[in-house]
Amino acid sequence: MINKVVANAEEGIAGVKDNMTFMLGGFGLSGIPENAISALQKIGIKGLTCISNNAGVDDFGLGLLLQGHQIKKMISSYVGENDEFERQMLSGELEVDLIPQGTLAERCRAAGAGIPAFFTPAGYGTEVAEGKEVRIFNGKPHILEHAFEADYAFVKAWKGDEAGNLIFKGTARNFNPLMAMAGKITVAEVEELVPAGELHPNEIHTPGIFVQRIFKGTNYEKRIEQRTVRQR
Amino acid sequence: MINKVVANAEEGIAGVKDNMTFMLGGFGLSGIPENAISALQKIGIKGLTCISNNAGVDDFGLGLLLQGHQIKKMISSYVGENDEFERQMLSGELEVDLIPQGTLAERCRAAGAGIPAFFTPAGYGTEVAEGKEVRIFNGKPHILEHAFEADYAFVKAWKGDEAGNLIFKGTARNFNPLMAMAGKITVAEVEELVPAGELHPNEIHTPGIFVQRIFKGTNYEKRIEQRTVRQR
Amino acid sequence: MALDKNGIAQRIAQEMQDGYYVNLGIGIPTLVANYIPQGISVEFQSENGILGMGPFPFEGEEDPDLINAGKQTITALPGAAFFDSAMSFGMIRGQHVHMTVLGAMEVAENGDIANWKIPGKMVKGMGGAMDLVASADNIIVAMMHTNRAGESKLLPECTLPLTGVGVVRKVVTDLAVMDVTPDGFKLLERAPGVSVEEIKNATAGRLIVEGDIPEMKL
Amino acid sequence: MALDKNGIAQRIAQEMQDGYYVNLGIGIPTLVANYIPQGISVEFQSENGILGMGPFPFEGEEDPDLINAGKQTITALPGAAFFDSAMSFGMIRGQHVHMTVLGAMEVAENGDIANWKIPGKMVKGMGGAMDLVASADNIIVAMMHTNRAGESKLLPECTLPLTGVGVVRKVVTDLAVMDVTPDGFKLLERAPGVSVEEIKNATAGRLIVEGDIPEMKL
Repeated sequence: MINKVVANAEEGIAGVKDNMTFMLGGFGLSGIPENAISALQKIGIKGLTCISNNAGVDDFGLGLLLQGHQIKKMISSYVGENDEFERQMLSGELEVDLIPQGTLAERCRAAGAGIPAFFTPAGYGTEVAEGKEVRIFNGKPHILEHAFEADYAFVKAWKGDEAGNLIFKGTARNFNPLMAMAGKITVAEVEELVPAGELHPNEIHTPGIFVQRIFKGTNYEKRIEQRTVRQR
Repeated sequence: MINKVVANAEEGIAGVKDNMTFMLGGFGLSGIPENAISALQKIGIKGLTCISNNAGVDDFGLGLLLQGHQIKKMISSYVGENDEFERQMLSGELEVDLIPQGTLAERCRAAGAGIPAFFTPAGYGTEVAEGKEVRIFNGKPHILEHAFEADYAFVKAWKGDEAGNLIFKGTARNFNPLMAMAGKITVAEVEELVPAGELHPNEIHTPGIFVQRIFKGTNYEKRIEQRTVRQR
Repeated sequence: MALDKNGIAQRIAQEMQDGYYVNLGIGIPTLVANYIPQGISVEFQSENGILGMGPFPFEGEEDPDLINAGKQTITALPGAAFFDSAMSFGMIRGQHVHMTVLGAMEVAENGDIANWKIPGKMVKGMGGAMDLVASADNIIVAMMHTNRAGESKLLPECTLPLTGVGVVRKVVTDLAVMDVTPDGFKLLERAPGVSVEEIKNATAGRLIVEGDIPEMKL
Repeated sequence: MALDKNGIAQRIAQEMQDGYYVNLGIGIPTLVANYIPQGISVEFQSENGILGMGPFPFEGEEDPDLINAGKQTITALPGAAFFDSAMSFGMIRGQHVHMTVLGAMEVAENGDIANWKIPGKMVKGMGGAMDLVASADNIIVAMMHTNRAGESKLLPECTLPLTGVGVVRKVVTDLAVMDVTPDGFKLLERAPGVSVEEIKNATAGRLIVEGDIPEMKL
């Protein structure tokens, strides 16, 4: 067993530098690497390119790095609910690359799986397709999309073991397993860290081979963006 | 919940016809759809194209359909250990298309995931690449490979529920989840069939959306091809 | 009388068939789940990673790890499954999801749809909409027939940046049900009490009216 | 004296580094697992879908649902994970597997490898070999220096159908350890008691001999 455990988020993010490209898991505020984001905020590196489906809210998630003007470019599918984001984007401080969500996911997986490019129907005929190769398959036009590259991927899982194996919970899985595959260095934070052998090998979502560092996160807020309930 | 349960293998294979293309899960003799193969043998349809990593052995797995001269073409990565296969191939009765194993897997997944084509480095410069488009990514040549198409996919899981959700066991998972995604009609046979709600949604390998029919298989032999042991 | 949002949702629900997997967008489409016809089984997919999505949780039972694509807290029904975003969009692109209902700012008579970007306004992004519309054969748009300024949203061609090209199969508005055909919007049904003339006046794109147009049955 | 198969495996095991994920092919490569250097952690991947592969099971504990790529019954170590074939080859193509050891019929001085097909003989298929050699940076060939007819398997160019082009990094045979360089096979080590002359005679491809060539330390 190859042990991937590091002590905390600070050790997890060791080696990050200005102007790097990061992937950050999560959908909305669900399944985001809260501890890694805090640590990145603390050390204050700048000029980051962040690949993340969303950009957090003003005071949580990636919004924290936006507040500190640490992000140069966001690559996302949807970036609503964030005033500071809007301000920086409209002022030209922040570069934004909007990508269809399924293409975003597949480009992460492709990066991890050694597939440099693939064809998808998503975005054909729209501005997303501008400058991209178009090819017809089965009578339907598709565009060529390329794998991402990322220096680090920061992901959040529910449980993990010393070998770096990860299990996600509910819809907090989302982009995390794909980004875990894609990072040159993948840093996983988990709510529960267990010895190797405690997770059943059948139930693992992300095999430890994709994870270079794992640590037990602390103080998870797990904020809910849209609290919707029904009457009893 | 959409109920996918059918009574048995005969109902599972309903609608199959001569000259169709099938996918069959399994690696070696592990995780093969034993019941579906028996049913296909019994009704004796012919001219089949079978996409399967291996071709079974003489008296088990796809070897049974070969004995009955039901298969016109095999699309596989490795076809050793089968005398009848060899005889039919050398005599020209049986057409064989050999494909790198990872490409085989990815072409199945691509079929299920609406990716009509992708680039892979596997096979570049070999006869596998003949006639295929070559493109350099990051200085490394890749070839363009296309998604498969299959009329039916026959897969074998460990547990399944009424909604068609599947859980595989150990390395019997192999090609099964990918082929389940890819079949126009996917027929899953399981050792244990449970009501919807009994499998934890977190632990499901193949969501029921990919499965059109599910049945509880019977009389699994689960033959071991290479029994290797160590001394106590 | 023109339908309200619930009426539109109710009419769209009639398009569902037994065994359908359905993806519902935000807004009116979400309401469709309330009107599943009796006697059929459908399952809802949310593209952030769940099949078998159930109703909102009871108060106090919200789980931050269980949300839908609108970031709302939800529940999972028996037979549900969770999965990652690549598998989720695999289901969508691979046409395993049978029907997608989504809102639109504009629909063109050739099936083009625009629903993600207004030049000059803050762009939030397309989310999964471009993947969804490019994939399933059965894309149904749920929207008001006209915008707040009273202008038709059913156009000869879209003026806003496109989400997809030639993808919309059917449009259900507060006034009418229309198929998108090679010749334009084919009027199928009128909202109760709404005349063909009213629909014609509210439709800037080519509207095909053949024979008697029945009222919707809700 | 030339090495036996176990000697070749033992020498290759010295190439392993702490933290390596390793894929071992059938034949001599399988034996490498018996010689992991002390003090390092490595994990074995088998391309049919397991990481953390352990030794063969005790008699009576064989599980038909737990085999390796050679179809042999195996066990899973603590920390193991199972996965499907697409993810397995994702690991391989994505270069997450650090080192692949496999056998060969021929290796050319430019790193080409042929190990899957002999014209005129029954072809069994390439299995995962083409994916494996096209992927990792660290492809090590374990083989005898010459074939049964005494002909060199290290050639100016391969005569058999190729498995991969320019992919082999290192070759370990019963006679020698060689790096594959832009200029040909660079001799690094001799098997104990084997002379440079013997290695030269057994190598049809270009062999680079610079300075004193040490004996392998086993």
